Amino acid sequence: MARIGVFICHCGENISATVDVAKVAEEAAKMPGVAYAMDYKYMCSDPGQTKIIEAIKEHKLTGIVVGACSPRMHEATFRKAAEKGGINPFLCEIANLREQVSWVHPRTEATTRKAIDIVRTIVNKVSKDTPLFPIKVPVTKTALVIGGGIAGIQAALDIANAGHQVIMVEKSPSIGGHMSQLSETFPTLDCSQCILTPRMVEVAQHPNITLHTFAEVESVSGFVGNFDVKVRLKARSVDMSKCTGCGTCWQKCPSKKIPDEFNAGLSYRTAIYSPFPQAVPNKPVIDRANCNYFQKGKCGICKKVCPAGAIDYEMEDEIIDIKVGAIVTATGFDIKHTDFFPEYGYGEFKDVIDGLQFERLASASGPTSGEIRRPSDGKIPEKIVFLACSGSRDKAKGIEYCSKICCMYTAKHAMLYKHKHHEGNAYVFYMDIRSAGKNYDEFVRRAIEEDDVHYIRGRVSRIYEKDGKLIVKGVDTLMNAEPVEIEADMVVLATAVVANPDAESVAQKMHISYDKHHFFAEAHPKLRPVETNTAGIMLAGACQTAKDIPDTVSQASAAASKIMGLFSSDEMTREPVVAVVNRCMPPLFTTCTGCLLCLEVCPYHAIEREEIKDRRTGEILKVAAKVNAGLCQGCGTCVAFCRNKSIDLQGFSNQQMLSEVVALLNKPF
Amino acid sequence: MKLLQNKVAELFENGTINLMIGFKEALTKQPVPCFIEKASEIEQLIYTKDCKNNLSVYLHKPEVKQAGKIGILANIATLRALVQLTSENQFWDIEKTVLTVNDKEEVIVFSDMEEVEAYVQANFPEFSEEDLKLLDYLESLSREDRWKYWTEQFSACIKCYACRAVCPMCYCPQCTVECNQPQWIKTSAQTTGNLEWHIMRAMHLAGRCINCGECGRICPVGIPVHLLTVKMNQDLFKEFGTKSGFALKGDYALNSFKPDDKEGFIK
Amino acid sequence: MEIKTITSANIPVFFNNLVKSGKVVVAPVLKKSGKVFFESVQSYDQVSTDYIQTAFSAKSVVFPEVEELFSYTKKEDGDFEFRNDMSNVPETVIWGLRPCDSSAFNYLTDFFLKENPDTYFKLRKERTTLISVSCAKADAACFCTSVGLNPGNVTGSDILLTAMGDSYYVEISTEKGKSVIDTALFTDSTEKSKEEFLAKVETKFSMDEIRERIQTAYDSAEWKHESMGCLGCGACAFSCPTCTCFDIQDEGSQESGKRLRCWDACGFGQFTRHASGHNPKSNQTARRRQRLMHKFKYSVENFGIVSCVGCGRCIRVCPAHLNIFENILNVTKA
Amino acid sequence: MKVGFYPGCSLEGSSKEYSKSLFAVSEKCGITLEEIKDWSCCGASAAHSLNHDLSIALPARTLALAEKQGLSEIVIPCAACYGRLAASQQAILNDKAILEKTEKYIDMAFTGNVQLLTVFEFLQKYIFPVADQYIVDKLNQKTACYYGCLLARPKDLTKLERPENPMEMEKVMEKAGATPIDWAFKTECCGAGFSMSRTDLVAKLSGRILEDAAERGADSIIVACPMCHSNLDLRRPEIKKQLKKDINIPVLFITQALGLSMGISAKELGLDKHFVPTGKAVSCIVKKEA
Amino acid sequence: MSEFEPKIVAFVCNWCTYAGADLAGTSRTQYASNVRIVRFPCTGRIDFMLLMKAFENGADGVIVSGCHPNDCHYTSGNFHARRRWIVFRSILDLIGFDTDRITFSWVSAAEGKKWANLVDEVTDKIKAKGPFTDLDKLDGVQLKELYDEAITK
Repeated sequence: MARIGVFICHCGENISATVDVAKVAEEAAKMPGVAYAMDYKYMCSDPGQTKIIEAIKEHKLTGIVVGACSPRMHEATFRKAAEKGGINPFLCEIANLREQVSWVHPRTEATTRKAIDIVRTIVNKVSKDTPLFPIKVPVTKTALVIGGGIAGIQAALDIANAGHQVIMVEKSPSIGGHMSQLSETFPTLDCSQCILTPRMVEVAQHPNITLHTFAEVESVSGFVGNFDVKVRLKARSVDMSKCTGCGTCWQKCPSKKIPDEFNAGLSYRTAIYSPFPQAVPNKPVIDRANCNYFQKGKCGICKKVCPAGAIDYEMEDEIIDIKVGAIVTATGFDIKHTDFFPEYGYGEFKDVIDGLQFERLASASGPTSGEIRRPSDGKIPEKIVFLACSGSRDKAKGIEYCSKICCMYTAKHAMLYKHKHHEGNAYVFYMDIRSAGKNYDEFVRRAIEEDDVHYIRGRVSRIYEKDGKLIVKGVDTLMNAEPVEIEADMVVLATAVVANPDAESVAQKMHISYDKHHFFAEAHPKLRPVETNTAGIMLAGACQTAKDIPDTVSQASAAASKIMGLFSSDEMTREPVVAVVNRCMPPLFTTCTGCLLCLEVCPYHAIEREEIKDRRTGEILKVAAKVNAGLCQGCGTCVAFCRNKSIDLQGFSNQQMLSEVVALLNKPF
Repeated sequence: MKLLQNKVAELFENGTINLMIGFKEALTKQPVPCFIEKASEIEQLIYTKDCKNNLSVYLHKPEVKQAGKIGILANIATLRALVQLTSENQFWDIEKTVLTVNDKEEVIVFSDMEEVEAYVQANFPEFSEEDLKLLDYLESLSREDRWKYWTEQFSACIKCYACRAVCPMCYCPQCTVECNQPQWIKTSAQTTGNLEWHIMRAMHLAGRCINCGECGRICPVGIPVHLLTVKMNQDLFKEFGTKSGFALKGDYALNSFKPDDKEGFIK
Repeated sequence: MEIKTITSANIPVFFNNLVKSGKVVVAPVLKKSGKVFFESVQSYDQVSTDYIQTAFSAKSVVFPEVEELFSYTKKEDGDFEFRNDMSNVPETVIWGLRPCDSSAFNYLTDFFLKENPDTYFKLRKERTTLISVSCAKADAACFCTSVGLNPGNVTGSDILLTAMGDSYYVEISTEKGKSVIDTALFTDSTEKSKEEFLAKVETKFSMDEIRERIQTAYDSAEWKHESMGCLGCGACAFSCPTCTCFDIQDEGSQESGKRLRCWDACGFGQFTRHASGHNPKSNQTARRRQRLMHKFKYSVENFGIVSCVGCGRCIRVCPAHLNIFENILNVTKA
Repeated sequence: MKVGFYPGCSLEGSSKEYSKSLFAVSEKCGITLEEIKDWSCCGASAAHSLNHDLSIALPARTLALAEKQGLSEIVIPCAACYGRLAASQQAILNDKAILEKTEKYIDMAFTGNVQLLTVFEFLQKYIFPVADQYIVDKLNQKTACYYGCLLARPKDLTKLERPENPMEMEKVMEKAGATPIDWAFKTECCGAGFSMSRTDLVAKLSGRILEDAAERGADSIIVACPMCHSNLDLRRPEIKKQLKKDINIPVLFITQALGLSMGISAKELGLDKHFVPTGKAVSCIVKKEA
Repeated sequence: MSEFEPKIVAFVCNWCTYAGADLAGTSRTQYASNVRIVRFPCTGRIDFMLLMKAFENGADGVIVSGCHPNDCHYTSGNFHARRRWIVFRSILDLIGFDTDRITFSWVSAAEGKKWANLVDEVTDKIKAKGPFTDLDKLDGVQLKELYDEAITK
């Protein structure tokens, strides 16, 4: 029979003002299973807690009920006190007599009766409590970073510098992400290659980082501390160990007419290529879809000319299995391209380009090595019109959010154009300038005042071509909405930032949720922005939402610090309030019928299918559900769902909840 | 009948089955389940319109499973039960051959569950007229009368659990009724206990019952318990568009949700 | 044994007099669902006469589905007060029993009262008078002749009425029967043969053959095949006039509650489940075998009589339509 | 083949030649057009700016009449009428309450699911398949196809594939042996309703359209909406004054151009009813080689 | 006879409604004392049988309240609960149970006032309805005789 101690707190007089605490303690003493009951002015104070600890020893108590403030306040405090007293902390429960009784009801007999009822409920719950022990989950101290952009690089370096192993997986042949495509970066206009390339090299040379480029995550299973990840190393057709990166192959490669993704389609590349000069690893890869050898079985020149004999057509995709403790998702973003805008010519006008293409024009390693030239005829444009908010903040286009970075890089583009071509005219059609970062607004003011970029507040309704010129029809809402027509040589659309096309499949592989724009969902927008609802999976960079480089880097370091916290101890302890599927002796093994309908109920995919096998013959005797304590967050939806009650939630078990309800209703209110 | 018997005989010969669950005519001239293990007993096999028993319930029994390869003669409700049970990961350990006789008296032997699913979807049965009439009658009653009607019905229940035994969807090794830590449902055959038992049974069958009507038919005391689950299936289709026993990857109404499920009672 | 006759016209009068005498009269009533049930009745016109057998036996009068053994309430001083008033058990007359049912009452009496008498049953049985009516019709499920009974035997009944044309041949076999007879309606009569008025029940098997072969039937391989159809419900046990298994349950809370005796059935999966979880009768075959062996072997050894009276209820009510006498035949085959 | 026909006020009045040419072409290709009996005004832009219920009830009455007449499909050549009928139909089918309310207004029960065809859909479905046998001449001229506003907008009603740069009329013209030009003012505004109140505005807007077409060498402008035709054709003197340029490019309805290619006489197609003489366009026609 | 004081049990989720009730406490909002709260981690954890047990043990009214849709701390607990209550309510309605005695609501951690009003509202409603006696007279009484007339009227 349980020996429960009931401790009623006066809480100064917050409780005793309207509840007859002495009567509550007296009534509690009479309840079945209660061995000792007392009331005291400040239970949560030090003397109060020592009273509990002494009472446990003196009366050999097996359960504690503290009638005081809300469990959300001092449950932890009293559980620690109970633990000091020598009993399992989960045998100590709180009866909420302050927020839900004394503070909200007048001093009447009914209020005291309610207090007694609440205490009786919790006494009954404690009598059905079982000791619970924190769940210890081993942690593999290796982190997986998906995506090699600045977010992935920053996170990987932070974790690696903290002494943990990191595995980085990058889809394209080289790390660097979109940042490597930029010319200069706002607001300091320092060249992005100069600040990024050292970091990329540091990643490549860091002893703790294993870099897999031209590789994709195939599947993710397991749980925090114990993820099993399958990574597909796509066949590069180049043996990395032998290749010296000399470049003979991509100079001699005959098929030269493949649009270069790195230069956003403004130039062409060969079938065997390395994305950009500062690529890390600077080793080429064969684009099998466009390589004559693979498509038509002819050619093979690169193999002949390669001095190091590194070309190997027979290379196959390879799937490797890695065990990691935590994952940083830094899969970056994409932008809408000009064909998304029917009113600006369906992408058919050559001189209407998007922001990334302008970056490549302005970049020294770009197709025009830094000179701003028109893609159509290569002339230097006299007049360029920049359109901010192309697609962003536009419900009709289905993109109602602001892409955050376009105001700044549009100002930068205009500034770069003016620096390279002083007598050129730059116009910017904008709705509102959003330059909220450090030195951001000063940067835009400089573009307007020093480089006299003409900012026109209005939207452009249509662009059409007329004898070589682009007629931009807009309006100037600050000049009583006069229609404005500019004959421009080139138009740059600051198109909307959107999620990567394969973001949804990446999210589904990792069972993390994503919003309707396929940006990954953070656990809590304000309080847990770098974590996801799946324990152990962090977010960094624009895959969570549009973001500039400073925010990305700080979020990447934040994600890294979360993981360092996780890796700080060998084992991870978890609240033991988790669901458990019952197991019993053969031949039944469990009352679970193996219908596995509960697998879909669990928001954390914590319930798995288990095959109970005969140890000798290995034959499957029964299929049943099994809860993975690492993933289960203890919501209990599966417990109320299970038809024959085979699954129960520790801390809120069926027996406890039913005994609470029955105890509550025995006496008149 | 001959066609059916030849087909079963053939299945026995080529060893696809070594136990056939079908119907035979009992002394009292009713079709009753029969279990044929030897070719000699095949000529007992019959199949008529009033072979209503849902034979898929026998596939849960260990004695039947031990037979190894099992043939089962299934009416449309039994086929639906097989589809629903497969969607609930049951019968993974049974090698079964499903036979049915369609309304054109042709004997069909299904090679796999996908074929059964297609056949079920093609001939998906509606609710029986008589059930709908009784349900409309109940709905026309006032709340108090309905309560009086059902409490009287349940007062007659003697907790023989034939409705549970005969239902293919009730295959839990230990039913919640037999759980006494905590004692959810009172075991004594008194009205409140019976009421809770039948409410629990209806909730557990919501979205799973395949409407074979056996429970209502065999209740020794004649309580129309099948009406509870017929109403459930109607509501679930109206509310969430889900049909039980319709697809192998069936979407079971109670373990999925749509963020915009509509209801009018939550303030 | 006294023999009397009563005209058919006087039967309703006799019945209504019984009701007027303050006794609770339980008689078969035809329900709209087509089944006939024993129910307390106020006048003879409610009583149904042309039925073969009631769906459920009348044992619930003497051995109810749910019987309150005693109730307890916690007093102020923490002690418990127990109450058990059997005063409200009424004097009851069961009218319209079939001869097989009435002989079943003999078995019930032996079972409950032979070794340590069950006070509750004893009181209810003393306050019950059994008036049976011989069977004029039978159906394929009846097999009373195979277990040593016949559609007209008197065993167990206080009064047996047999319809003979326009009058009833009355055989009074107990004092209780005599006390209920009001002499005005009955006239003395001589012994007559009832043969031609009784139903013809074909003998399905003879108990003598069964009696020895059943000794070795326990391990017969036929059990598995015979009980393949059994789904483990309680319908046969609950409708059977001679099934006597029960389970004790307490309902209530720490403050007050009652102890109940409820019917149980050996067909249920959890019937023989031990507290440890071990279940000696782990499969349905073993449970079905237990039911048949109890009726045809163990009760013969313990009480000397076969505890199956051949009423056929278990055959009619079984969802899988298992046939008890077919099973016994197949299991005890040579 | 019988197809319902809803003329609307313009095709009875100012653009009579549009309906004449439509009938001529349909007859040629063996399609009979059955006018909806007792049809009423579609409400045009006046109704939906004054009273929402009225703007749905007016066209709904036409839908109800068509249904009663047993027509399953109706061709609605005028873009404004098509817009109003389609919008009313969409509102009715989406919301049962609106259907019931409208049924009360027009006191006629109807379901409202009649198939509405724009002139392009009609040509695509009925004329194109048989056009080759009937096209005997080549228009042999450069045509600038002008869509204006209501043929292309709102996007979800007109169901055009590329609402900003439609190609429906170009396909027809190619079939009729003309060479459509790529120009920038396909869907720019011609001034529409300002024709009476602010004719100067129409002159400016329509002027720019004509100027761009002329500069790109168009021999004729093809339209499919009465409003476009009246502003580009009727207002030509004001346009010439405004542009100070003598632009005499004729403005043909698509059904007229198609009719010409089928050898139907200019008179039958109502080409004599234009303000800008259409002789030039007719003279370019040459026999189609075998 | 003293005015009928209804016994109402509230099944609430810990993250939203329980916190809302605490907020009502911290802002000293006074409300009726007829409601006793039973705390659950999530509305998804509330078993329909607990509602039946509450009424069987003498509750006159039940409140079930948790997080608003999309607010659930466990992302989807309340969605599953909502579907369960739609199904459970329609069974109770078919059987003729007075479903008005069960009040479902969403109360977030910030809606202390809403919790107080909900309690007062439900208390008045149940007080107007009177004690829940539907289950009282059912046990022990042999209602068998009446059951058949109703079956096939």
